[in-house]
Amino acid sequence: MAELKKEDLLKAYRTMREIRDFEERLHKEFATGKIPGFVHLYAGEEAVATGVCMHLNDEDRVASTHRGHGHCIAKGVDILGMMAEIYGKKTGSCGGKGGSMHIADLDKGMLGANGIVGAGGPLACGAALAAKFKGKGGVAVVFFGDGASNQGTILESMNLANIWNLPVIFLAENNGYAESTGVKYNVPTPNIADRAAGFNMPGVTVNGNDFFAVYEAAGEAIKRAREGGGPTLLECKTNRFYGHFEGDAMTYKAPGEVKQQREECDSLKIFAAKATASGLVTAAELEAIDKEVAALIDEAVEKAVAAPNPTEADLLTDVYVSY
Amino acid sequence: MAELKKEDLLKAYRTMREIRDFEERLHKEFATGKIPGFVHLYAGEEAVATGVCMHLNDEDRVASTHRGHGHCIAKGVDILGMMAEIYGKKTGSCGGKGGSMHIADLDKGMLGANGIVGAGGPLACGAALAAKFKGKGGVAVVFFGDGASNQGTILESMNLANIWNLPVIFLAENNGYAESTGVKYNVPTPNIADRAAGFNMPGVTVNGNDFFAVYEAAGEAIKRAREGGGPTLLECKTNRFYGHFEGDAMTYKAPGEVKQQREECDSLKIFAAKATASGLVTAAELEAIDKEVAALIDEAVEKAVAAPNPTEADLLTDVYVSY
Amino acid sequence: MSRKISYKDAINEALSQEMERDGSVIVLGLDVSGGSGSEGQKSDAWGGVLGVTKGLSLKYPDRIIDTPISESSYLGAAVGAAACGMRPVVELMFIDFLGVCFDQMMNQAAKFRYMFGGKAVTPVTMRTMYGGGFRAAAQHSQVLYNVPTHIPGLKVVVPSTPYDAKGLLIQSIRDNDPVVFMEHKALYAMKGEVPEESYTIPFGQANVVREGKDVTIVAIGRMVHTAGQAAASLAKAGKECEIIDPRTISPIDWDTILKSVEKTGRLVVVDEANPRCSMACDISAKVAQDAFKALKAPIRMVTAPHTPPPFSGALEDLFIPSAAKIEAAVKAIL
Amino acid sequence: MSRKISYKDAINEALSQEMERDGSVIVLGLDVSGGSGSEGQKSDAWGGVLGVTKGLSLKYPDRIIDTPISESSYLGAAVGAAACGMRPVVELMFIDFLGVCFDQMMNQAAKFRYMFGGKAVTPVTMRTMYGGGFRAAAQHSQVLYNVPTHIPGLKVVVPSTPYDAKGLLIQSIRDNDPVVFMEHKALYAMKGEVPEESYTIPFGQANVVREGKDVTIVAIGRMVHTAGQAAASLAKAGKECEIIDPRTISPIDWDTILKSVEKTGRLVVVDEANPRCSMACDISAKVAQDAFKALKAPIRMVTAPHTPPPFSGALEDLFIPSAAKIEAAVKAIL
Ligand SMILES: Cc1ncc(C[n+]2csc(CCOP(=O)(O)OP(=O)(O)O)c2C)c(N)n1
Ligand SMILES: Cc1ncc(C[n+]2csc(CCOP(=O)(O)OP(=O)(O)O)c2C)c(N)n1
Ligand SMILES: [Mg+2]
Ligand SMILES: [Mg+2]
Repeated sequence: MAELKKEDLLKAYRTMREIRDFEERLHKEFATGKIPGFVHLYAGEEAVATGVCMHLNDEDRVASTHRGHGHCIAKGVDILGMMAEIYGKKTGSCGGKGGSMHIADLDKGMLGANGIVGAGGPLACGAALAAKFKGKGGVAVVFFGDGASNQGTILESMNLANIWNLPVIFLAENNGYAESTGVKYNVPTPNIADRAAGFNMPGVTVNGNDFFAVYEAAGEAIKRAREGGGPTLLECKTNRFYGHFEGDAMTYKAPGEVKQQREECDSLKIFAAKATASGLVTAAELEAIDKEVAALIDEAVEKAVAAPNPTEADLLTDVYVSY
Repeated sequence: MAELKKEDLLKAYRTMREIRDFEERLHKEFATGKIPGFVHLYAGEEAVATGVCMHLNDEDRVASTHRGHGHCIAKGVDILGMMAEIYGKKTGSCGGKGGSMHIADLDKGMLGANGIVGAGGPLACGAALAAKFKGKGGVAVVFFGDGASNQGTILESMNLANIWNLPVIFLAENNGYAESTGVKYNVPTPNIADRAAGFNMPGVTVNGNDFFAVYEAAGEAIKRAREGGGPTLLECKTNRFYGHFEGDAMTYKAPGEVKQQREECDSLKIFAAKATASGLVTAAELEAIDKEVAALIDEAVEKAVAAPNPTEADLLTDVYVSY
Repeated sequence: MSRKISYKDAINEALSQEMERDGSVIVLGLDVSGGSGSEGQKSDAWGGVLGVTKGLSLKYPDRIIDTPISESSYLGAAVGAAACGMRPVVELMFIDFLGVCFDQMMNQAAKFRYMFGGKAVTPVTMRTMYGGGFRAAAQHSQVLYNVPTHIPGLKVVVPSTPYDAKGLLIQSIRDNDPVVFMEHKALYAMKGEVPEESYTIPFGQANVVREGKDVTIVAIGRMVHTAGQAAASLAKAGKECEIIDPRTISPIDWDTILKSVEKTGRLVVVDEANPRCSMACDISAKVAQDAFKALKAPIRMVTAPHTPPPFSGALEDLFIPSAAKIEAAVKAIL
Repeated sequence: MSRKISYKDAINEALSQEMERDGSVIVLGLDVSGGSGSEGQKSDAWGGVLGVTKGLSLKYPDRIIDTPISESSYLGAAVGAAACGMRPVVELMFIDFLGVCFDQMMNQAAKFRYMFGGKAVTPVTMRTMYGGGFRAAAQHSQVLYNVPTHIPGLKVVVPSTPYDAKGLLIQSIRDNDPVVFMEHKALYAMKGEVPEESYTIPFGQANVVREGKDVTIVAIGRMVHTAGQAAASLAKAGKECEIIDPRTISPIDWDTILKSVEKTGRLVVVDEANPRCSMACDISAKVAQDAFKALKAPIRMVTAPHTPPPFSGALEDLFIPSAAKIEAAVKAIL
């Protein structure tokens, strides 16, 4: 925790709290039927996006997944715009055209949530290639799940990143499940990181529920990448607290599995305990953040609900720059 | 060499000689302009196809590559039909519709040469799955090159084969080049077999110019597969004596590179030396085979040249079983 | 035959009956059983993402096979297994994912028979979901059935009712050619009469859903119902539409379409897809070539616009062809 | 402008001039330099499989980038780099390989701008070879330009001459949208007048290759020349064909096509592709919808049959649309 200052800790906590509350609130709102489409919640995995993105600036790029809200928030995408987008409103980050699975903000270096499992691998390689040409030490991170680790695009991209010595971090978010299928079925080695050696890159596995573990490992990988040391495969073992998507009854999880994870592996609880124990921040300071974030999320939902829909004039725009 | 009997040795030699002569002859005939299309010669790599296919019967399936003549011959596809096919004749293995890149003979378990690099991986998994359902110990082999080892389909298939415990052998034919690109550029680890561990399967590298080394390693892998022990990645390091395809000037090879390989790594010479040294076969016996094969190839070319073209009536048939 | 079941259950029943009848039928796909390798319910936890194969893994535990997210490999494995004597039914969850596995469909399954001079038989059925209405945005709402239709060697089936879904799926499984079987996700809940016993519907036989003399409407998949609404409304104004549901678009029943246009002299094609190089174009072009003399008015195509599917419901409702747009197209040429 | 160079050299020159002008232009693809990691000539050993990029890696050693055989990754990397400020020209060796990388084209490059509400700019040019005549069989001879044309967000360019190849490629590289640039492998050797200086040809402007009053022939890519032969022969019989080369098929210059049909009253569309859901259908359908009143005869499509491309030259010559077939189609509607 050495290098983290008080403000860093408060920032990290705020980000994680924003993600958690954003997702918990969506879970509730989804149940009311007002949120359209497929919604995949990131609750439980906050430490991963936060621990990684704390090292990134707006010039660094992130390629995300269908479960992208956490990455977006951690990368600094405006929460009001995100909420409005998920509600399909004209004021949304993508004008209501993208929705939960396609939130992007290129100015923030967020290359987009992605509805195609594994698609981020090649895109991150491209972002890293662009960074290399720019020559300012920029990096790219591709988040992908345990399930996605079997998609050819991800595997190919690890090789490509290595042979081109690209500044990419392959960030495997191993939450134990791909939809209803357990990682034990899909991945035959103990760790996804075990694949790294075959592509001649470092492979590291950490506890993805512990912000500090993620922060440290990601920091090393990102530093190496910035310095021209090439790609890393970093696996973060974590849990998701909700179904694959909203509406999933999770019968494939053991009775009590989520309850136990919430008790023992809650990234926010783990963070709060360690951070306050360090003496750098107080419980009261964290609570103050909780309140601010709660208000922010309330505001986001209120504004999203009140915002106008896109209209017929919007249907045909934004397909091409010119046609 | 323990388990190989005299007739096995003669058979292996005949197969290798057939492949070599078939290819050398095609090289000559291509220069006359009478052979259409893209032709990729297998000369130099004979020990690989032969060492593997000696263990297979007609129920075992092979998925091949664009460089498929050797696999076809080793798997027992009729040489007259192959030659006629390469000439685009009606009497060809595929009635002239497939050509060099698509020779197949399903009755012989040859699932086809393939113009798409890496496509054989999934197909072999399917053949192995079918064999598993059949329950008679059948196996499938996918041949693929060093270049193909980077195609997502191959990488995915290794994982699939492992988690389904399929009787598949991933046979990497590492001839040092993917078209003009050296394997050192494309594959960042010393061996392609180094990728096996990431998919939890044995990975073995052997001298692919030595029939006996291939035969032994393939035998083990195939035995394990037949017995339900799952897939293996077997890499055979070898050389191709001609260009990527006919017409390639091979400027990417060092001066003398092929010459040296022909002198030091010729699979037929190595075989002949070892086989005669074993005392099981004599040089005269091998020479007799040489003559028979030469006559066979002459016959194949003569018949192919004389054979009729397919006609307009053939154009529209064989698209569907029924439509 | 008064039993009514849903489109989804009709598909499930077809699979179940074929698996019962023929041990070489296997089902492969993401979570088609569900729960493999999980800590909780290890079998039948999902039955596919929308539950279409629910229950099958309990009946045929070894033949309902969960796959990793490796579409090229598992779809290609189905193709390879088909060429080696099995009759796989492989699920590509959404047709939008075609991009990660198209080669095994277009260059392998489709071409084996021709490339190999007629020697291969590849009886693989590729089930997949298509279409809009779920607010599933640009990568989960596409139609794309024109893409496999373009490829010689593939057959393409687009059922619009529970009855057709069952009969056409059984035919697909028994068929000896590779079949792409397109299920509209917004039709799964639709109920209709479906016989309990097994039956097949031959490919290449269109269904004349409604007879009429004024205009021919050819509509595909879910659009058959949207066209029906338009026709009902037009009927009130005394206009009689003939609605043709091709049911299979490769092969397609040109005879029925051409004969209808010869009768009505007018054609509207309704296709949920994007317009360019679409089935709407395909059908229009065929009629403009082979029934030109019968045409009394321009052909009209009603399709989605040339944009990706938008997320917002406000936009998606404008994106998907509506009954009002079909009605307007009909009126424009009457 | 009397210098004559080949179609292939015109492409090479366009790349070279754009790389000279703009440091953000990079070229990626299999062996586009050639020789990387080899024992012999380590740079410029190939210049692409048919030598189109030959010489460029000597001039721009860091910007001509050899790739592993991982089309999804490297094509997707080009897309990602384009979204991050580069102007990549990525080569998919043959369009037939679309099946291993289609997702990055159709769901990523094509859709970024729309999905992200207009914020993305993805100036990637995807060069690829298509078409028959090389006896390259079913997996190396397809046309398939209808597939990207169907996808909103992509532009599709099909040059038929060296002059167009150069001007359209420079335009593609400078264009801010993703472009699929289709090169006919059998045109590489064709020579024609090409200015040395840099120039662009705007998208969506058809070329009236030959004027005539009796029939409009719309032909694409290499078929423009085949149609020209047919027209020359018909001219001897006193029939005047107007030949239109759309040059870009998305966007496509409907105005020029529709106006021509309004003049001639007759349309033949020549498309080297398979027939179903093809560009032939697309153009026919548009005309049957928007210029119906002008039509004096059925529209005719001349395409390949609904079979994969055969290997044998004896069959391939029958497979590819010929001047004789075009002539017959014209005569049938005159
Ligand atoms: C190419 C592709 N295949 C399948 C899907 C359907 N799908 C969406 S998410 C998902 C599971 C992903 O699992 P994992 O990578 O572990 O990510 P997680 O959902 O656990 O975050 C699947 C199969 C898809 N969107 N894209
Ligand atoms: C998907 C795909 N990409 C590219 C090609 C073009 N191509 C044909 S062979 C080849 C090189 C293959 O190299 P390798 O796998 O090492 O096999 P080798 O030719 O050495 O036997 C390439 C790039 C192809 N046929 N298919
Ligand atoms: Mg997961
Ligand atoms: Mg090789």
